[in-house]
Amino acid sequence: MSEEIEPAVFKPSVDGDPGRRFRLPVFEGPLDLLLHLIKRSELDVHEVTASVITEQYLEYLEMLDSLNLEVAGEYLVMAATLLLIKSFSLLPHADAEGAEEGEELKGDLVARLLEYQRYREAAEKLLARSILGRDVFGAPGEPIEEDSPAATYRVTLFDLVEALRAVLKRVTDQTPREITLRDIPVAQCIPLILEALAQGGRVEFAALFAGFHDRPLVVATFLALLELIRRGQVRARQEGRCGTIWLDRIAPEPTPSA
Amino acid sequence: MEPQRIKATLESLIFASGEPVSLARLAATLEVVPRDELRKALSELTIEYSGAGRGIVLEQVAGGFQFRTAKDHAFYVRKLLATKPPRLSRPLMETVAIIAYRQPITRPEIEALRGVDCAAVIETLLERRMVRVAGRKDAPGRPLLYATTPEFLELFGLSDLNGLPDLSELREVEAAIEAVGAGPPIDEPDKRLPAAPEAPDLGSSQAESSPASHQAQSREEPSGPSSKQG
Amino acid sequence: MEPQRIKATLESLIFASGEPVSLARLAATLEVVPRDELRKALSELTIEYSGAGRGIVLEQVAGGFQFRTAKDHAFYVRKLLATKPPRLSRPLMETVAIIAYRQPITRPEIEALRGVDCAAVIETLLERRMVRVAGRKDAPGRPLLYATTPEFLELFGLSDLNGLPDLSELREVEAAIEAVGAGPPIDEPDKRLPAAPEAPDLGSSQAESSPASHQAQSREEPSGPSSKQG
Repeated sequence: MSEEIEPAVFKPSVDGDPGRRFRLPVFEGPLDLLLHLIKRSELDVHEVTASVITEQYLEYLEMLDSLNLEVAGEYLVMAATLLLIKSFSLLPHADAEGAEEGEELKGDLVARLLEYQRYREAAEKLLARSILGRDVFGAPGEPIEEDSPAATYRVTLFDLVEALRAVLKRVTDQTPREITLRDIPVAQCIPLILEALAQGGRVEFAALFAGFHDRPLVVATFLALLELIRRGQVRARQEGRCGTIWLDRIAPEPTPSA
Repeated sequence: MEPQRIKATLESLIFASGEPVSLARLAATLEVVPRDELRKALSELTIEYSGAGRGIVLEQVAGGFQFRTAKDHAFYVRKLLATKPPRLSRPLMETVAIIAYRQPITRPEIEALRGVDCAAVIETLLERRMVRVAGRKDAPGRPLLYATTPEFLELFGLSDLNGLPDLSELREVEAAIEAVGAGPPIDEPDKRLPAAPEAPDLGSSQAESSPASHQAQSREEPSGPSSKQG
Repeated sequence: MEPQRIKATLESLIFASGEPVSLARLAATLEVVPRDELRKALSELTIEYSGAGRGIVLEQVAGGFQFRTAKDHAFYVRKLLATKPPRLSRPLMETVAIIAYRQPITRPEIEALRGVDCAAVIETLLERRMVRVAGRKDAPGRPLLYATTPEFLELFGLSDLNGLPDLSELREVEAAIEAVGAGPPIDEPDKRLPAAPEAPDLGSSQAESSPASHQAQSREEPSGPSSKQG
C-alpha cells in the first residue's frame, strides 16, 4: 500500500557501462532526496548536515549532470545551503557569530525536513484509509421519480467529458491491441523472421535488421521477434553482458497425435 | 465461498452497481460460486430486505436485480432530493455522454461501448427528456436511434452541440481502433458493429450533428425496455 | 412517527441520496421528528448495518451519512464495475495532505513546504475536485488560496477535517523551531492545524458532530468557484 510513498531506490549506477540500463531514482525535490539519504545512512533528521549526507547529495547532482539531465534549481539552492552550513562549521570556534549563523541555517533546514516528513507520513496514513473507488464504493443514489425537468441535476460539462473519457478508456483498455506500424503489420514479419532463422540456423540479432533503413520496418520486425520469443518459437542468447545476441529457432515439439 | 459471504458480496455488488445487475453478470463476477447458490442467496437477500421496517427493497426488474427505496417513503425521498438536486449517476452520465458525442446512435452501439445492458438507463434518460428517439437506423432490425434534446443542452449550459468540449482522446481512440480494425466502434459504428451492416450517414465529428435535428421531440416511440435477462 | 418507521425512512433517504446527507438535511426533510429521535434511529441503523456478513455499511462521511460497500468486497465490486481505483501518486498525496492540514493555503506556501513546483499537481487536484479555490490571500499578488472539498473527505472516508490522521511529530517540530528561535517557512502553521485543542470530541456519538465546525466543508454550501471547466 505504501509502495507509492516509498522512496525510490537510489543506485547511482553510473559505472563505466554505457550500454546498461538502470532505473533513475526519482525524487520529489531536494527535501525528499535528503530524507532518503538520511534514512539510508540510518541517521536522524537532526544530522542532516553530517558530511556524509552532503557528499551523497552532491554525488547525486553530479550523477544527474553526468547524464546530461537538467538539475532543477531547487536542488542547487539546497546544495548551496548544505555547503554554506558546512563552511560555517569549519570556522574557528572563536568566530561565535559565524557559528550562530550556521546553527540557525541548520535549524531551519531541520525544521523544514521534519515538517515535510510529517506531511509525508500524513499522506501515507491517508492512503491507508478505506478509499472510495478502491476499497469501498457508494451507490449512485436514486433518480428522482416522475418527469422532473432535466434541469434539476447538478452537472457540469466537465462531468460529461470525464464520463466519456472513462468509457473510452475502458474500451481501449479492453480492446486487444494488435500493433501495426504504418502499413507493416507485425504478423507479416513473423514468417520472414522464421524463414531467416531456418536458413541460417543461428543468426546474429543485428544481422536480422541488416539493410533495413525504414524505421517502422525495424520496429515491426523487432516486435515480431519479441512475439516469437514469447511464443517460445525463437530463443535469444547473449554472449555475456553487451555481447553479441544470437537468435535461433526452437524446433516445434512433435505433437503426440502426429 | 460460504453462503453468508456470498450474500454479503451480492449485497455489495448490487448496491454499488446502481443499475439493475443481471444474474449473468453477477455470476461472471463471482465465477467461483455456482449459479444455484447465487440464486439461493439472492432470494434470501430479497426476503431480508422485504421486512416491514425496511426503507430499501431488493427488486427484480427488467435488467436484473436492483436496490430501490421502499414505495412508502416516496414522499420524503422526493422532498429530500428536491432540496438538493442530485448528481447524475455514473451510468446515466456515461450513457448521455456517449449519445451526446456520437448521436444519432443505437442502443447496441451504446452497449458495445459501455459493455453493459443500457435499456433501463436509456429509458431513464428518455423520461428525463435528456435524450430523444431520432428515428430508426437503416439496418437489420431497424433499431431506434437516440440523440440529445434541447433540455440536454440547457442542463449543461450549452447553446448548441458545437459547444461540446473537444476530446483529443476521442480522436486517439478512433485512430487506435481504426488501426486495429476491430473492437467496439467509435466512428462509423455501422461498418464494424455486428448488429448493423449498413447505416445512415453519421457525422464523423460531434460538432457536425446539426442542432436543428434537436427540434423535434419524437417521443412517440419509446424504446421497449427489452427485458433481456442473462 | 414511530421509531421503526423513522428508521426505515432514514434508510430510504440515505440510500436515495447517494452522496452523504447531513443530519440537518435529514431533519429538514423529516420535520415532524425531533432530532434526538433521528440521532437514535441513525445510530441504531449504523449498528444494524455493521453486523458481520453485511455487504453495505452506514458510514459518517463528509459531514453526513452515506451507505458504502463493505471493504471486504472491494475486489468483486471493482471487477463488476470495471473501474480503476483512483490514482493517488506520491506528489498528489503529499500536496493534498499539506492542503488538508494547512488550509487555506497558497501555492507558494505549499511549494515552500514540499520544496518543488506544485502547479501541475494542484491543477490535477482541482480537476479531480479534491481541492477547491477558497478565495485569495490578502497579501502581495493576492495569490489564490486552496482548501479541500467534501469530495476529498468522501474519498478518504473522513467525517470532517478533525478526522484527519494526527500529525505525530507536531511537538518535535515545534520544539525544533522553538530551539532555533526562527519561524518555519510559513507563518503560524500551528494556529491552523487541526490538532488544535478546541477540536470537538467526535468519538462518542456519530450524530453529534456540530455542523458549525465544518462550515468550510459543509455540503450545504456549494463549494466555491468550482475551479475550472473543461
